[in-house]
Amino acid sequence: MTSTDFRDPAAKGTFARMVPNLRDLGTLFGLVVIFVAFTALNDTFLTVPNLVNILQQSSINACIALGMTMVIISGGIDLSVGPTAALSAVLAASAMVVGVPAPLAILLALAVGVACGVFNGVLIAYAGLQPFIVTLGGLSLYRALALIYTGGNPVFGLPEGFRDFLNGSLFGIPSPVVIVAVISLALWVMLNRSPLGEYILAVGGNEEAARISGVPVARTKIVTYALSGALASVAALILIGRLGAAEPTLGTLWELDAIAAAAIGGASLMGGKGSVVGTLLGAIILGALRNGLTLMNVQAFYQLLATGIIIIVAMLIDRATRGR
Amino acid sequence: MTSTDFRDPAAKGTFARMVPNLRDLGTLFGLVVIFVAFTALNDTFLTVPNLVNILQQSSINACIALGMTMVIISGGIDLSVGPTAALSAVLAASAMVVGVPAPLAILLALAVGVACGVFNGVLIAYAGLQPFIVTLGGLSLYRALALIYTGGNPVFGLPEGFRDFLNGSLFGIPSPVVIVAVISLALWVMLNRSPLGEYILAVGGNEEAARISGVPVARTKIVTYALSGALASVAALILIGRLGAAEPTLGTLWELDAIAAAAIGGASLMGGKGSVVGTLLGAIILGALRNGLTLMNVQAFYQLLATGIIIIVAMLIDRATRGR
Amino acid sequence: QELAPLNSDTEPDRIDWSELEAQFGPVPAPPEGTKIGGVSKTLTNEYWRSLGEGYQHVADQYGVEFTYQAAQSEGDQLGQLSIAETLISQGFNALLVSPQTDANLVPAVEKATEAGIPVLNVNDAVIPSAEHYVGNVQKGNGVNVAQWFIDNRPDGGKVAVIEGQAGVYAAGQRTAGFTETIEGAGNFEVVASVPADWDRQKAYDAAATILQQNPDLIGFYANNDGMALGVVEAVKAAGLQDQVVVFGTDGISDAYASIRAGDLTGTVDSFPVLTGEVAMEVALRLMADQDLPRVVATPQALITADNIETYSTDDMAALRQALMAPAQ
Amino acid sequence: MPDQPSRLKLAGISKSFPGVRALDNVTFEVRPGEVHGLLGENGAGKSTLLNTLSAVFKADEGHIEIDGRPVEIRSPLEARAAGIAMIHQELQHVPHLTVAQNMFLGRPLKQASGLLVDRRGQEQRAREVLRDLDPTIDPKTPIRDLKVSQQQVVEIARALLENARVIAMDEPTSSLTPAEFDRLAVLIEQLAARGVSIIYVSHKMDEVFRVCDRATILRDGKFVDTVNMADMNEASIVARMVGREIVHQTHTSHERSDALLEVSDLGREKAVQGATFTLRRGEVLGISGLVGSGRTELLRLIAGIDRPTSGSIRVSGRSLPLHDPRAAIRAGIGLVPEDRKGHGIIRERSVAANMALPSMGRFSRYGLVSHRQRHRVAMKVMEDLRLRPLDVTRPIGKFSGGNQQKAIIGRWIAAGTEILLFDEPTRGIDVGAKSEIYALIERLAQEGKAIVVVSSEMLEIMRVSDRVMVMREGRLVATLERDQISEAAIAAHAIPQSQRSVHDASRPDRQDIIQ
Ligand SMILES: Nc1ncnc2c1ncn2[C@@H]1O[C@H](COP(=O)(O)OP(=O)(O)OP(=O)(O)O)[C@@H](O)[C@H]1O
Ligand SMILES: Nc1ncnc2c1ncn2[C@@H]1O[C@H](COP(=O)(O)OP(=O)(O)OP(=O)(O)O)[C@@H](O)[C@H]1O
Ligand SMILES: O[C@@H]1[C@@H](O)[C@@H](O)CO[C@H]1O
Ligand SMILES: [Mg+2]
Ligand SMILES: [Mg+2]
Repeated sequence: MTSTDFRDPAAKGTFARMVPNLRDLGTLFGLVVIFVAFTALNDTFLTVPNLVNILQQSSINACIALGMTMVIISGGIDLSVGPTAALSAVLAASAMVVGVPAPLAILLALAVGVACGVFNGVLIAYAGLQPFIVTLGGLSLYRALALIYTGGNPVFGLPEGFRDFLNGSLFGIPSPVVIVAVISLALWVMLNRSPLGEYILAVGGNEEAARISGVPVARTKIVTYALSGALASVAALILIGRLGAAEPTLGTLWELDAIAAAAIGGASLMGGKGSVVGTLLGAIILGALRNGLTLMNVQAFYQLLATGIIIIVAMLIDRATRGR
Repeated sequence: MTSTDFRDPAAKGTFARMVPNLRDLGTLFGLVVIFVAFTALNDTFLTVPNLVNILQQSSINACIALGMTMVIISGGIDLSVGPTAALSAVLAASAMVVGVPAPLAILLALAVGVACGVFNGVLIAYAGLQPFIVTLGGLSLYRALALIYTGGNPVFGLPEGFRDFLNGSLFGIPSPVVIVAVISLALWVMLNRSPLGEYILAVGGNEEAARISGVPVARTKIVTYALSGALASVAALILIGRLGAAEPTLGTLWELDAIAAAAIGGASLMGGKGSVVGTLLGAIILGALRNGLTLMNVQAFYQLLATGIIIIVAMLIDRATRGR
Repeated sequence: QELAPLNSDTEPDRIDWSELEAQFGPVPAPPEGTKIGGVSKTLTNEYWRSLGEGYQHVADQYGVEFTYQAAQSEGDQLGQLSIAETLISQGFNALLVSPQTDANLVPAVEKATEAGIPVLNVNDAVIPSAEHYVGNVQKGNGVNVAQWFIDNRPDGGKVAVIEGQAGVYAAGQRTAGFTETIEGAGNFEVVASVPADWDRQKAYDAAATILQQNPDLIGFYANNDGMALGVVEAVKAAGLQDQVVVFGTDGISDAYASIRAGDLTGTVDSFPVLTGEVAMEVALRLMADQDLPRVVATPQALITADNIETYSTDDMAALRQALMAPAQ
Repeated sequence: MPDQPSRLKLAGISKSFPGVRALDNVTFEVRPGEVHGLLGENGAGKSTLLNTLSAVFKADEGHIEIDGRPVEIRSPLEARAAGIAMIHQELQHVPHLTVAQNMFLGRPLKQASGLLVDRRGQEQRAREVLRDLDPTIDPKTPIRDLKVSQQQVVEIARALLENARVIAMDEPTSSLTPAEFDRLAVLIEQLAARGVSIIYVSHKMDEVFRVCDRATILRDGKFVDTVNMADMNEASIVARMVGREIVHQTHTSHERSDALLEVSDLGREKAVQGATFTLRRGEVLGISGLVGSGRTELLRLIAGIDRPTSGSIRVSGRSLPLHDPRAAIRAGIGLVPEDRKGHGIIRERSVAANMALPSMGRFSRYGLVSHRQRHRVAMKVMEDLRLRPLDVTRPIGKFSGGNQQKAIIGRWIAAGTEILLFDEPTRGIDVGAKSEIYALIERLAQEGKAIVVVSSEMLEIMRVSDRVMVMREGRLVATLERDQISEAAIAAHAIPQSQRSVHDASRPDRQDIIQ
């Protein structure tokens, strides 16, 4: 039996860890299928500029979805990401417009995002309210604050320097993509290598066991919401950099797209499961889908139809690929 | 100890069952607080016609939320209720417009709702896909079908008889309220007195244990989605009766309102928990909220603000009332 | 060139659609193989489909290849941006966009401008940096309806507004136009002004509640027709159809039908098909390097049972005639 | 000896749950280097006492002293910091995380940077600790991929990681085989020799006599006695636990009649291969074997939970659809699963609801559930099994572990099931209840039911079985008739050739311990 297995278990482990996990391979396969299909159907799809385009278009959703993934893994959900983004966007933009230097305004945006997240997190972790309800409340609350603060008007006139930074590129890769890549890397390390990551996985996997083992359950939850809030702010900054304006209505429906990306990437809404790579692939699948359908000039209603069908089919393929 | 307790346990059980459970009392208290507040602030709020109005306006959400509650208790979620409603609405309405008798059209609507639900349910129960993703796919799919079928146009010209029936009233209580009351009663009996109800609670509580105990897990799940679909159709019928038109876009965001009502009423998105009475109270809380804010003519942005705050505060009160 | 932020309702550099031909001559024929793209808000509202029809009429007339894409719902801001960007990468000669918000399409517009592709902002959110805008005066929608009340209800009374989605430009302007004008008259009171998110069901509920509180209300103004048709049902359900008038905005076919049936009192038609035609013609003119004013104002008119037959026509030439008449 | 200072003292602890006084002014002392048993029937309050020690629950009254000094322990983490490690009765792990991650949960080993988890170091440490318990467990496998017994080994290993001064073990061996217990016993001796105090909770009297120096006995939440094990025998301990006499019976053979269950060539990949046997009415068939030999898997195949890759099953001559739990139940087959928490109970639901689940039809009238009927039946079963507290409406999750187990067995009794498959039926069940369950099995057999008992407790197998089948590496390798059954005979078949010498060497004669 096992006793005859003389391979060095440690070496085997390292190798195993280099291979992306099976679940992510399933998602990757789904993505490949979509790419192959669109490439066959349209000439423009598989060109470098279009691929860059897809990445760029997916970057905002990816950013939100990464934060959402952490929340989902810990067993929660964050419906308030869009309004959180809107609130930090308008506050940071107003600050820049009245002359606050961009780096400071960026910090302000992050602080606002974190504050929204902590507010959600405290109500969930300490008051024991359900995540769905708390962040649904947040969804209204933060949106209202953004609208009231701006009177409903967009904030225009962002400094050029700020916009240039976010619209620039590094070795031909658009800044937003680079930013999201760096964040992904950091989150990957956090989730897979840091104590916090283990705590998040543990809280979502078995809260009771985590508590008994001395995991700071409440603090862990709050951190995931804070992270989600902070990443919503980053997404907001990327967006207002691109748009040149901060609108109090920005971020509508972001939560659904983000949850979809995370779920396609294998996150389970029951908690305990989810991966950074999977979520990124999920976001790209959704981005590629929209891009491909538009390239093929599919009419809006049929785009909706195709989106529905492809999401389900992709999930079926994924399921079949990795077996039961 | 207990061995000296000679009371007839069955009798004791009956008594315990008459008292609404603690969780529902918490929700009720939240409702009372909201009622007291609005009554203090506005004269019209606590008048019989307005209360009837609130019930009437809550009836559609209540209907959807009741189906959602069953799905949630069984450990799932149904994001596709709005589009399911839209699809059955436009199909039934078109049928009536071309002369199909109303009762047949109603059956058609229900059949469509059940079909959508079964489609979701089969993918979840047999293909093993995540409920969130499947019904997110359904959300796009059914909406697309409704839009394509109608070309995006509302269907007008519903027979008067049909509308009169749904807009009528019984002893001064509007038909939709009566319909929802009857459905609630049936569902209460189903959940608390029937084998199916036991199965739903068991599947949501511990799926593996349920399977080993001989619960038909897959069938139970499918039934909850079918129920949710059917109730979406009922809501759709109520709505088109009221509006006199079936729009392919009807039901947008119904899923959020319904989940909110269920969650306010104590359903846990982790499954295994939820109650008919709680969900009804949750729907009325949301309805009363919207009604009260409109009566007070609160400006748009501040309505949003108040909604967010009140949802959270109601949950805090509820939590405090029933203790930890 | 540094353009001042656009306000489509007040921009002085403007021209009425009816004067285009007189001032700039007939529409110049585009070169062979011209491709034009359109990005709409959503196709789930007849208004935007009609606009597309208008685009298509003119495109067909001049042998232009036309592609019309839309986001999946009103409010899908990023989706619309992706669509616009993807379209631009396909090499169109001009782009007609109706943005979800004032800012959500800015990067696409910038990209197009960089590539030398003319971009027209067609209705209703206004991109401040837009070089060209075709559309009606949103505020005018509300003003028109207020004027009706002032003219037809000299005794004044209580009125209510059902608003569109909070924060949307068209909703804000229409409401402001109505409220400012009617309150200026002195004897009217706007007792309620609440949002119903362009949703018929919410409009019904809001109207029902408002009537609870104000059984003596004399009229509603709704920011679009879908909501107005919901309000009509609420008024009927309350049995107040003889006392309460209801106005909508847009002029979709269902609104016309309802006016004919005597349910809806009126709607401010902004003639989406015609608007689409005009916008496409403006695009062709711009491609021929005509130096047009920044804003081309398209028509709108209050439709009631009195004048409905004049405007109710599929014959665009006749409609143009009808609309030109008062303009001159 | 009496003057020896105590390492740990729980003084005057009381704790109530709604409707239950779980602990009533209990005082409990443990000396350094002592192995101290904590004994009592199911529901006596053992777990509750340990849970107040590790701050999972907050005691209503009382305080804790360590080395004579009062300490305040407010969280599980503080308990660990105070040198108290705990092995919980119910497995407490995060399924998707690896063995090593689970062992270090809450107190990860960090790299020099102090920021990241030292995975390698954790795995290294985990492997070191596991070496003495079960070297086949790879610290890098997700814990859900382990068998229940191995999961429990990990739970034990985790408590050994920290250099705790007190280790509280709440039924650490409930799903372990004797061989695994032996290894644990050796470890416990070593720890005690190093001055570590061990609190040992178990219902297995042989284990208690083997490892404990002293024991404290609880009954109905109250302190009964603290005794030196040397002065005691099983009967005197049990008398203090239950406050009444336990009648010890020996095996009685049953009238065997016609074949009820026929299994032929049943298999599932490697786990179970070519299982063929016949079970008669009135017969109790024991299945013995080492951990991982495929016994659980075999029962699951028969019960229709997993899909077989070969074979067929007949009940009363009629062929049974495979992989269909409901068909199996209709045919009269019921499974009492090994993993009570994961596969047995539905926590939030009442005992009555849990019991009625497989037989909803019997409790329904006009399509509706008759609560009255259900309560009456549940109450009868509860009384039958001495389930406590005697409240059918109480959520099953609020019962003590042993009582939950009884309720799960009760589920099939209530359903009138003909063929009962027991997988480790007395896991976590107290001595009194154990003999009740044996008597129950006997009675069921006499009533003409057919029974399969999988157990890792050799004595149990020998006590209840009319016939014993031995499994090894997925195969049924031997069938021993009543007169052939002996521990040596079973072991001879159960242990693979490759492991035989190792095993025998570490194996004391268990019969001696009992007498
Ligand atoms: N979380 C809880 N909520 C309510 N009652 C509880 C809870 N935990 C335990 N009890 C009750 O407290 C009493 C003592 O239970 P405990 O688990 O301490 O018993 P035990 O001695 O460990 O039994 P076993 O040998 O079966 O594990 C029982 O009556 C039980 O029902
Ligand atoms: N969760 C699992 N993951 C992987 N393999 C498993 C799992 N459960 C069982 N197996 C495989 O099936 C075989 C039989 O396991 P099974 O649990 O049936 O054994 P058992 O004799 O009942 O042991 P135990 O006492 O642990 O229950 C094991 O050797 C193992 O290879
Ligand atoms: O939805 C409305 C339409 O009805 C039209 O009026 C234009 O503005 C949109 O936002
Ligand atoms: Mg215990
Ligand atoms: Mg086993």
